[in-house]
Amino acid sequence: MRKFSGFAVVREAMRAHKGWAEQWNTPEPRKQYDVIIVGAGGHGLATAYYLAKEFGITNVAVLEKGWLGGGNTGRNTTIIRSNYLYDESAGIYNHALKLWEGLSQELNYNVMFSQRGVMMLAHNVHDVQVSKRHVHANRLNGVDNEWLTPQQVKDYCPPINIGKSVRYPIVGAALQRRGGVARHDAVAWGYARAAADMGVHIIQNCEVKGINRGSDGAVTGVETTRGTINAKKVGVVAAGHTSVLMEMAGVQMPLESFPLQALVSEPVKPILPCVVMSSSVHAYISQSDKGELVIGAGTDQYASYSQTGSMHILTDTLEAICEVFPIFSRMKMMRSWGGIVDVTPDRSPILAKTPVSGLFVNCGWGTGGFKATPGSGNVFAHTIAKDEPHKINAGFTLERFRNGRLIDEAAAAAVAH
Amino acid sequence: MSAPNRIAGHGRLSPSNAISFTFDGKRLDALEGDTLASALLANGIQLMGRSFKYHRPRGILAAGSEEPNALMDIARDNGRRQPNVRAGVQEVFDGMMAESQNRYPSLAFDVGAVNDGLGRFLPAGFYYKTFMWPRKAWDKLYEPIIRNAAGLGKTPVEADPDKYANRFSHTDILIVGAGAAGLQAALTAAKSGLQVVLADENPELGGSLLSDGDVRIGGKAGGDWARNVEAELRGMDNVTILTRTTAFGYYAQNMIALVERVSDHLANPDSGLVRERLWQIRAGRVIMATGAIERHLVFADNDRPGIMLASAGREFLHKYGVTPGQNIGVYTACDSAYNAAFDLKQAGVSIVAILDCRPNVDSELLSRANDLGIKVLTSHAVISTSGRLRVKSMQVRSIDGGKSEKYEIDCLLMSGGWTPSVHLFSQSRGKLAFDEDKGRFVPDIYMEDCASVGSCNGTDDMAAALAEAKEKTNEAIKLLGGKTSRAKALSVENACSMDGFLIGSADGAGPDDFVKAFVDFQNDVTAKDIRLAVREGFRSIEHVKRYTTTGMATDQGKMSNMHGLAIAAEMLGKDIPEVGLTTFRAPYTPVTFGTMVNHSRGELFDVTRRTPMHEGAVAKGAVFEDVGNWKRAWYFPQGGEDMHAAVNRECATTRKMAGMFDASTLGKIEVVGPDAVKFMNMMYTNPWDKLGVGRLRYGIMCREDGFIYDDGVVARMDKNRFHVTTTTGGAPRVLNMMEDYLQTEFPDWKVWLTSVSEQWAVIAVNGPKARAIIEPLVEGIDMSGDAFPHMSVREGKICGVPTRLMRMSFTGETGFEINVPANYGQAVWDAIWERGAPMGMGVYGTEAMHVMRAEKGYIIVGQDTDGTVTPHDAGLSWAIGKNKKDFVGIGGLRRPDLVAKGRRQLVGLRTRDGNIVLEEGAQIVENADVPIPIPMVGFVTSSYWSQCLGHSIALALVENGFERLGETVFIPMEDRTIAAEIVSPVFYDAKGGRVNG
Amino acid sequence: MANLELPLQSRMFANDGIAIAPIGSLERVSLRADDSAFASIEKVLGLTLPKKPKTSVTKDDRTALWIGPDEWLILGQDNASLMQAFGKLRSQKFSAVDVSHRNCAIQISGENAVMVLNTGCPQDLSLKAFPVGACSRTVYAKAEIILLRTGENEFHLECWRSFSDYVWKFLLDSATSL
Amino acid sequence: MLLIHCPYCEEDRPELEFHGAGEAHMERPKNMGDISPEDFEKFFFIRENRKGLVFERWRHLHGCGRFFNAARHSVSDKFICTYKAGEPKPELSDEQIAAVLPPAKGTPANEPIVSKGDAK
Repeated sequence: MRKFSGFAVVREAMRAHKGWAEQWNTPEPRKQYDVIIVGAGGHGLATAYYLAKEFGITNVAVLEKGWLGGGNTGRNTTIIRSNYLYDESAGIYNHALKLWEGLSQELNYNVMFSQRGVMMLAHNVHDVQVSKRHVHANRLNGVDNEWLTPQQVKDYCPPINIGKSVRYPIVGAALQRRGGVARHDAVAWGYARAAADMGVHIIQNCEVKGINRGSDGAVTGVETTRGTINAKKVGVVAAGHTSVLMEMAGVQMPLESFPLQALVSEPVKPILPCVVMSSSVHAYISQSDKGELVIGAGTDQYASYSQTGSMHILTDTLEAICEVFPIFSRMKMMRSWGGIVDVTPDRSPILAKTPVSGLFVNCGWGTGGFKATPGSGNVFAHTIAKDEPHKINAGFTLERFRNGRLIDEAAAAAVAH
Repeated sequence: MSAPNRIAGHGRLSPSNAISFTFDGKRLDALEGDTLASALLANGIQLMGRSFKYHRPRGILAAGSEEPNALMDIARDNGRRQPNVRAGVQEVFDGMMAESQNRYPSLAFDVGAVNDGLGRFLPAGFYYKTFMWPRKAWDKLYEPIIRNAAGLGKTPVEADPDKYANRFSHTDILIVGAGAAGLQAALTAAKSGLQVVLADENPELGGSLLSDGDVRIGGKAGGDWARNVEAELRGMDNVTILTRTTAFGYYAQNMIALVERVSDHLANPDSGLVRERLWQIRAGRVIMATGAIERHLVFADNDRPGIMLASAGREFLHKYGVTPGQNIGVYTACDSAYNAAFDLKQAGVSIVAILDCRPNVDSELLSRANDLGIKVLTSHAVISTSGRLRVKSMQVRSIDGGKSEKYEIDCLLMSGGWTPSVHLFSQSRGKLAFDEDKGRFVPDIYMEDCASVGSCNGTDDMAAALAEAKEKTNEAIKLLGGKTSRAKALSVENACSMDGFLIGSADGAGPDDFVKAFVDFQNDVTAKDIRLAVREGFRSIEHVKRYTTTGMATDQGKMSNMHGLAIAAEMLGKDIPEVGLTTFRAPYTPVTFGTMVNHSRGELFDVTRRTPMHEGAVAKGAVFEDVGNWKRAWYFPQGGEDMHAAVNRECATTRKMAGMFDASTLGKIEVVGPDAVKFMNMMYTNPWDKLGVGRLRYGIMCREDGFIYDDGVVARMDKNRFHVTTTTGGAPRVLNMMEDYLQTEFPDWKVWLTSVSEQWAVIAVNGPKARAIIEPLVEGIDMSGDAFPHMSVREGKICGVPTRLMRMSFTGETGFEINVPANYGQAVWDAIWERGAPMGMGVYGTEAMHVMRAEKGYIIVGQDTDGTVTPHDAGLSWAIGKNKKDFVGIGGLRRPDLVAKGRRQLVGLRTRDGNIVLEEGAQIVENADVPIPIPMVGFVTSSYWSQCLGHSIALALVENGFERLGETVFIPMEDRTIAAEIVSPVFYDAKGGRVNG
Repeated sequence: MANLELPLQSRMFANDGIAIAPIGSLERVSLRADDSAFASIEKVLGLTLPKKPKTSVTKDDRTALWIGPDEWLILGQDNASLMQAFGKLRSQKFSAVDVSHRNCAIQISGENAVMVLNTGCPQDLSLKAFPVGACSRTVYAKAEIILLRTGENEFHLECWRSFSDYVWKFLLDSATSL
Repeated sequence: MLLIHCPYCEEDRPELEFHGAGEAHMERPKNMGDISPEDFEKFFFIRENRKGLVFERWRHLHGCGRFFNAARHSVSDKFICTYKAGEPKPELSDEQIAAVLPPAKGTPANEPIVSKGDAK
């Protein structure tokens, strides 16, 4: 792989950039791989990358129904943080955050990880109790998260309205300084390029139509729109479509898929220096490198695979944004879109072995999977390679819905991911 | 006239209506009805903006909302400042302030333009390959530079002072677009008797008819016809006409979102006038007559100010009497550009030449050009242009090669043909088909109840468009049961031909390795950027878009999509439909947040619920807290007290004498019917059969998973009637869950639920003197302790009004909760106060209530429980009916992890130093002297200073807490570690005798 | 006897084509009933319960609004006569709960009434879809309301008392932004 | 904003009046008192989450207050029908299903498709 660098760009400039190679291969699928990953989103590509890099398993195919990074990876609002409450969650998200911090260099691809800080607003006594519970738990888990007074909130994020006249005045915030945003597409492309460089096959426009199992019940491979492809290990990393794929192997999932909408404003000069989230008034917002305000809305109330939703979901979100930032009222929504998020009953992911031997699943990230991408791929690769979970994802089992050992971030926190 | 490019006798504006505005601080003249674009052009100004990445000087490209270049900041005053306004859309009003954007220090001299010189080092996606070393420099150096260079306008610095509005509306037929086809559709629909809405984004109806000097409809000049139709439509009751109104979103089941710009064009809008109105129209049938957008041509340096679409040139002339230049070249692949040249020539403007890249051109056009003395060169291309802040010349060469020739120009009109505006159709989830012959996508499969007519449907010929509009409208009328029209379609003469197109790079542009031939103007995406993306393996058009950012600018690809697609397809050696089209998403053009939010801001952002006694609390100086939508009196400071002092006093007064408290926000549900007991047994963990009429019981409700969902005191008013209370926040979800079970699991049970949360105002009077205070006010109830013991309810009167009087306590003192019909709440409250105050009674707020209940170890659901706590965990096993065979939660509670050891259980905590009040949310560890991560065994759920006990108290959820009474645990804070002992959660009056006083 | 204090007391608004005013004290009963109880209920009430969705029946000073298939809101004069009437019933197959003070009512009238309501209510309020006498529980922005059309240009709006301030202000904001 | 036909109000009403309530026909086990963790999981957590034809519950919360069921296609989001709570899953005709299918793959190419076979 040709190394990306400023020098390379300058050198290429002299010959009209004709010398750049394809960033990833576009091979015909082989008949047999050691591991098949279904889904070329960030998590799937990261899994393939770490399988190759950390476990030397390079005979890997990543199968993608559409174009790589085209699902939730390319549709999310790119918030990265790790200040989760439970040890299990803090463990995996902080593992991810540490990987984010060196990811551009590791992949030799600038994923523009911008540690602008993620501020989660509190608007009432209950919010304060919940936030502080997080702050304290995070501190003891080695995760940075600090409590800010309203004035400190204002100092950190000048455009915010901390006035008392609003309906729900801001009474403080939890700030994770190491949190931030990244360029979502670049994450998928960077992992794809680095994985392909180690021999991983990335096969786009290849839809999985069936999961094959042998007489012993174990996985033998998959049926695709491009024929049968065999492998003893198959990892399903298909976000919103997980239920559909797992059904092919006869595994029913505790998942529901909902539309999740987001929008961006027209680009403006830098105004918002950090990420701001509020679970009480239901809004999260950041400003991209291009200058657009990137705003996440909530899920629609019905299950859907349509990648669109109702307009009032956006309206509700913008109401909250203008409540917190009255100066944004004249900003203009430029584009809105939807993704399909798979939600578990306890709002925590499943990263685990399944009842089917050789079949692994990584799903249920709900509205907040992007931030976990490197960590998720990393421990999922471990789970597939070793046929047992890494200690970081040991709690994110399927069995927890049977024995009741949930990791209920939603119930415990009432904080949006 | 001072404006050098205004041509007398042309356009629709009246020269007597002169107004003035400023542009970058300079005062300029305009005519009423001018757009900012036409006014600037009239003044000879071509330079209007800077591009996003290279900061290239840019002028107007299009005359309408698709404009990617001329985006301005428009202001009335500091708060009313709108960035990124398209110059061709903004109507000039007297006194308007326009400012150019994305330049420093000035539009003519912009230091950012250094990027242009470095352009070859900044190809598509260069930032993915660079800025990675040293690692720290990204945050501190590279990213700030990138961010400052990017972005267009600036956010206003003040809160928006303008008003916005919303209207939900229903109509039979909604017609989007009032060009020739839309007007024909509206005429047809209007006569059907059905309700019709006609919306157009422009101030005037007529669409392209207003920019066409030749076309005649029904024997009248196109513009006159449009005016007549408008007059006719406005006279009809069943027709609503919305001008300056853009349909921006097509949502499921024919819900169309539109924004009406009500007052941005007015110099002095009435203070009552809203700025914009959101329309959410549900239509029986939608007719889309959204027209087509002209494309530019992709050639080297095609972006200099003065280079614009041919249709824009024609529009400026016919609408505003403005010529975009004095010495105009025309470069086209489409017939319609000829008409622009002809009209300008006839208006006295010099047309240098028409360069047509096609070898064969309609002979009529050629002969007309010849008649007008316009030179036409077929099979020719513009291969470059010059001029820094305005185009000065163009190099022209035959497509077959040979020497190039230079022409001096001050304006170049271009046309690459027309792209049907299928945005709304595509948003409706309709499928497009590619029309190979004309290089465009047109509607194919419809998913909603709608139709496309006219040029948005690929029907370019105006006569055919009118016929189609009539036919499709008649179909709609028929489906909706209206009266179809049999009138003949109108005749059309002299319509301009839209034949001919070019998508992708223009021929003869030569190798473009080191030139910039722009595909997406605003984002500075050139043809070679798209080629680079394909070369680097980006094969899906979505990838190409995201890597190069083509189509991601504020026009969302209206100009650039087809060119980008064609160039990518060519590179890939694929047909265009195989490469695909990026998805069209709402909004069609950007919409202000204010419009989306409309009324719901300030105090209308959310409901503010106040209790019947709210004003009374205000009068007593209450500080309020937000609990859900409710405002609850938090504490009542007196004479400069802080919260701590006030709460201490409120607690002390209540415990020593008495206190009154507004408990009205509690949820209340009346459960009535012969199966009421059965139902209660199912919904609550407790058994209810033996609860006597007139008795109260504390009930716990779980979800099926066995975790506490809500709690509250339940009164049995009658054999078949329960008065159930819920938590304040839980009221709606409890009722919803009850209804769910009742309607779907037990539909045969004869029991009905009615919310009475707001029927009853609730005044709690607690304290040793509580009974003495209220007794004289009560009628018809024996208030003696024997007749009316703790945890019972009586009906009677208080202060002459009916009451459900409950003897219960959330403080541990003798207590009464007086329920009275809400509209009497304040009066009864006042009466009790009048009697109680002289006896030493005080009033207390939610904070004192919290303290006193914590002293008694009473939980608050949502604070001491969090959705992972079972009744067992909360020490409430006694509230689970041991002999019950079924209740909601019984199965969930049996799950292995819920009965395993190690669960967190609710206990009390006493800090070793009683003066330290723990922080709620603080984490508990067994040993703080270990390195991070420190294993946590629980956390503090509630913590207060207890004035009556003289030390702090806390409740906490701690692993195996019930077995650890007496053990010491630690609470590590940032600056110190606090030791505390695990104790019983009941701190005060452990025997519980005081409630019986 | 303690004084009655109605929410929205002494508020009033009128403008071109729109008047908004609180409606005074009423007796209100939320009625839920089994089919088997209809006859006896109708007898004591002296009116026939509307059985068709979105309709109401008014007789003398009592109005019954269809809310759901087994739910009605009965409005009457503020004299407790409704609850007294229900008190006479032997049937147990119903629930009549006094909600007189739970709700409060606002009258919206004038030629712009529909427009003012349609700022926050997403239902089709044209006379065709929502004729005089029609009623429905629905929403007005973030509040739940019950709407009863009492005339071509006149509506009776009911909401819970703590929502009334919000509804009132939203109505005014709408009435001043037509 | 969807338009939902309430089978009790007998007319189409705006989504803002409704509350989505998850998959339909998940009957509460009769043996809750001694249910196995497996059966509990199946009842409480496992969902079909079908891409295609779905049966789901709605409550006309701000209308008649009734829970009811709907048959909808989860890709096109189009309703086939709604029916009262307690009524069995309706038999759907091929025509009914065909009417709500999203169009087969066309352009834009990146939208999901489901054939009729998948839907059933």
